[in-house]
Amino acid sequence: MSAAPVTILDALLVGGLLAAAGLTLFVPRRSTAVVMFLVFGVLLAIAWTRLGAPDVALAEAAIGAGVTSALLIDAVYERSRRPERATGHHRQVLAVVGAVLAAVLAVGLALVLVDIGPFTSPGPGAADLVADRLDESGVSHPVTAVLLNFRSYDTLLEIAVLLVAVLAALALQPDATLRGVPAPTRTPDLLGLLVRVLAPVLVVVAGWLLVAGSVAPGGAFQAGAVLAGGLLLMRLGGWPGAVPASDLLRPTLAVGLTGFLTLAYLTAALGAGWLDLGAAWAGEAILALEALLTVSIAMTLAALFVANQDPPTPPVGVSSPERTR
Amino acid sequence: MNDTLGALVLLPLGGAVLAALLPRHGPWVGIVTAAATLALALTTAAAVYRSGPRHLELAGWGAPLGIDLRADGLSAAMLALTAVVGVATTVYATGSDAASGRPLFWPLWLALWSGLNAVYVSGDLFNTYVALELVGLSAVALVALGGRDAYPPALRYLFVAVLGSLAYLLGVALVYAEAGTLDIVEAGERLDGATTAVTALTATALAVMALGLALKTALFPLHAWLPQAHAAAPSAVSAILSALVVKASLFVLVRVWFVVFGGAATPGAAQLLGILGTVAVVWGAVLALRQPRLKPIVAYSTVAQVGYLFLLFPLATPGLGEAAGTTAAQAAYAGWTGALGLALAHGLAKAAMFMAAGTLALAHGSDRLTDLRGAATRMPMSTLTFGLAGASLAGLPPTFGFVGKWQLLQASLISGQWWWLPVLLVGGLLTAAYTVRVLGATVNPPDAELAPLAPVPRRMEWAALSMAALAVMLGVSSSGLLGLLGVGAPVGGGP
Amino acid sequence: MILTVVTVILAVAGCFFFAAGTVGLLRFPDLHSRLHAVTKADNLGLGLVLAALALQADSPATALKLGLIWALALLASATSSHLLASGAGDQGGGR
Amino acid sequence: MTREELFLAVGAGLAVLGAARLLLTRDLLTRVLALNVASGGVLMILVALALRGGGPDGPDPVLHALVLTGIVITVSVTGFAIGLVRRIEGDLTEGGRR
Repeated sequence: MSAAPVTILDALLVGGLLAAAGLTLFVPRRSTAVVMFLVFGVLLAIAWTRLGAPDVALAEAAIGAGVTSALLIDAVYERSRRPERATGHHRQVLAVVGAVLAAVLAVGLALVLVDIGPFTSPGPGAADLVADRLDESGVSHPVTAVLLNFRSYDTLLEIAVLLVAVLAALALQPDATLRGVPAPTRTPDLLGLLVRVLAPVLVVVAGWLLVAGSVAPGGAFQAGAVLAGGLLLMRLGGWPGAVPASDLLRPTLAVGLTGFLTLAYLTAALGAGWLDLGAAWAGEAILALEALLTVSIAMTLAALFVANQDPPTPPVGVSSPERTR
Repeated sequence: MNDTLGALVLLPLGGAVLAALLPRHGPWVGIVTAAATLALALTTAAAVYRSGPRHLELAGWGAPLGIDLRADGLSAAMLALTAVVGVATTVYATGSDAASGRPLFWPLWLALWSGLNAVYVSGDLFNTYVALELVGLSAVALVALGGRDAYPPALRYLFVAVLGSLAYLLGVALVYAEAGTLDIVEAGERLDGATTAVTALTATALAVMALGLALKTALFPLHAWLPQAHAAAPSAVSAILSALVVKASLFVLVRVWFVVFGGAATPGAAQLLGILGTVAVVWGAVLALRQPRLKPIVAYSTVAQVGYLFLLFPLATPGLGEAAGTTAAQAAYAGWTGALGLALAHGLAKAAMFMAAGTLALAHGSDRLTDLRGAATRMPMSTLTFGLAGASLAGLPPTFGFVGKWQLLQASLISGQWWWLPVLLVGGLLTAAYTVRVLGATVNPPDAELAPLAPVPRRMEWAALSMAALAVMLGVSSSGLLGLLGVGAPVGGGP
Repeated sequence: MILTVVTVILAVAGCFFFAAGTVGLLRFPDLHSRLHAVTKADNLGLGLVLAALALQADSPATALKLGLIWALALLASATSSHLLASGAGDQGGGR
Repeated sequence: MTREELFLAVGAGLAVLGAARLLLTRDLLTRVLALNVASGGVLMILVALALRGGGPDGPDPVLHALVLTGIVITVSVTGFAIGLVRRIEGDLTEGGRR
């Protein structure tokens, strides 16, 4: 790997990232902060492509910048109140000390990191092994092979984390379903048109990302995030059933983890060992599993968004005018 | 046989999915899953005790390409503790909605159990990160089941848990950069073999990991989040959090410290952890003495008791790499079994205490000490439970807590680190003090009018008492458990 | 050679429209005229930049994808500015 | 300075910046944002390390897979955290407590 020199684009990117992060964290207006965070997410996605990580860039654009920003924007525009900040000498001193300490830590950490030479591991590194045994994994894209075959157990637990997150968000609803969240009432015609055009496009894009994951950047997470966007658009555009409120909700949320666990139980029961995919059928198994995961991930991200919206009762008055201090 | 390691994680996870899909049958799914997981955990512990550490290569690849699961004596003991306390809290939680907090308790608790087991059997640094996140997120969600007043402490807990995990993840990246593997044992061997001196990278990795994990374990001065979160949660959840969840990050810290960074862990850093633990012992106990309500008392007691567990680092670190039979190795072995035995004892006793606190609060409608008058005669079982658990925490003979402290005492004397002796004594006295204060508040003053009690299902009191009884009885026959802790231990040159 | 020149001209023109749209966003007094400036100028700017890129594309498929991106962006910006404008109308004016 | 070194250093800066802001602010939404910035910084370190540790076939795919997992975990946490923030602040505006 030849060391790539820093270009002007890198320098601009880094400057933009730091500026966006600083504005995100320090502007007084919440809406500005959230928009700056959106910019930060987009710049991060560009940074990942500069660092040769197209999978990560796709995921960041769809999940990190897309879904997270949607959650944040929805949180800001209904209520723009900021609890009063305790000001005073004590707090200012704390801020200054904190800033100095943070600067020292950051510089120290950066120095240590920059000092790392090329990896000189004493044994075969995991990355070398991935390249050596990729053809046994059933897919030809190394990141997908790591995620769904070599280290599939990590991904299984990660899907469990997603399920726990959405259950936790549902637990904040009075009856642990989405029934309490009012569906959007008024649908402007133009939005309906957009949804009719865009929803099929998003489904196609998601499907393409899913299938492409076997050979190229993409996969269940990216596809799921795109599909989640489609589901939310449909909900806003006059199809509230796109995100089911109760009966179908939990089965859809859980279908990915259920499929993953079933695969694990089957492999163990048939004597191969937990999650041991035979080279002959690994490719098909991974694709089928990813399809289920895509459905669950999409519904999970969409349900997180809906669950965070306020229940109708108790009514919250007209949101107070934005306060900047 | 080794397949039980996978089942220990994936079985409760299946239970969690089932409980999420069948909200009305949560208690049954919970009980069946708990019984099966207990059987798996005890089988695994017996196998480890009889024939040494277990090892399983997941997906047939083997580390460092795939992920390996491992269980040594410490893992087995933690799995067993989790299962025993897990069954008791499961039974307890079926008793009352107020103690468990609504139906979503079941999927979240089973997912948490799965995550705890995943931490204990994981042989991989990054997999441990994912498992810790599963534990952290489900624990926070369980706290939030406590209702609106629990939301602010839950959110604070979430921030702390995730910040700690991020620091840990940064450390994992640094270790990977140095060793080229994520496998815990292999990384340890490579770091040990590759470096003659401790590099800045290794030191930084150890520092950020220790910081993150100490934050998640609520080591003084990073403890402020814990009492609020543990006190605000429903009682069954508090028991789970205090008895089990704080142990998970401590377990990871022990693994990282002794196995991955065996060569880099300096005595100075170990002493620092011991000193912070000492401050925690005193500070937590003093604050516990000042709380007007029962659950915060028990929660601050956790801060104090966690402090003891950190004595492991100064007492066992000097014995790393010493041959069996040397004084240093003996001291380290005593410190290892003592501190980790104390962790087990604390798990049992603290589960009992929180469950007893829950039944008392449920019956009296409040957990203010001033409202608990008369409990000693009207709810003798719960009061007895609290007293027995307090005795074990204080380290009175013949409890299991006493055995742990005795081992720590031995380790301090053999290794010449006499300065830990007063900590052990003062901490015990302070623990006894706040236990007696609670018991004193339950005595019935003559001719006082007492409000009627709300009914409490008997099985809740039995579940609590069984944990307290276990914490006492294990002290009488502790050699097997201490021997289990020594199986495959990194210090002492083997059992 | 000619291709390169055309590409550069298109790209520079695209950037000009983006810049004009941004200035409009910052300088115009109310929501409606701001929206007008941004959507008009940016849709055109994006179209020009994408056209420049399409000229440099390796294959017709890539050029087609770029065209698709433009179509989607037009649709999205038309809808979102419509929503913004009607939302602002409900509340009686800009922000 | 190479590109990896630049991004390693910036990743460290973002991680510390986010962590420090998380600890020092009281505004709950800012804390959520800070958590995401810190997470972005740590993940940037991982991606830059992947470039540095890569072989002839490109950057290290193992680290990329880890980063993908990290992104998904971060969005899970963020989703739940925003839910909690909104409930807490809803209580504050509604009941006027505190």
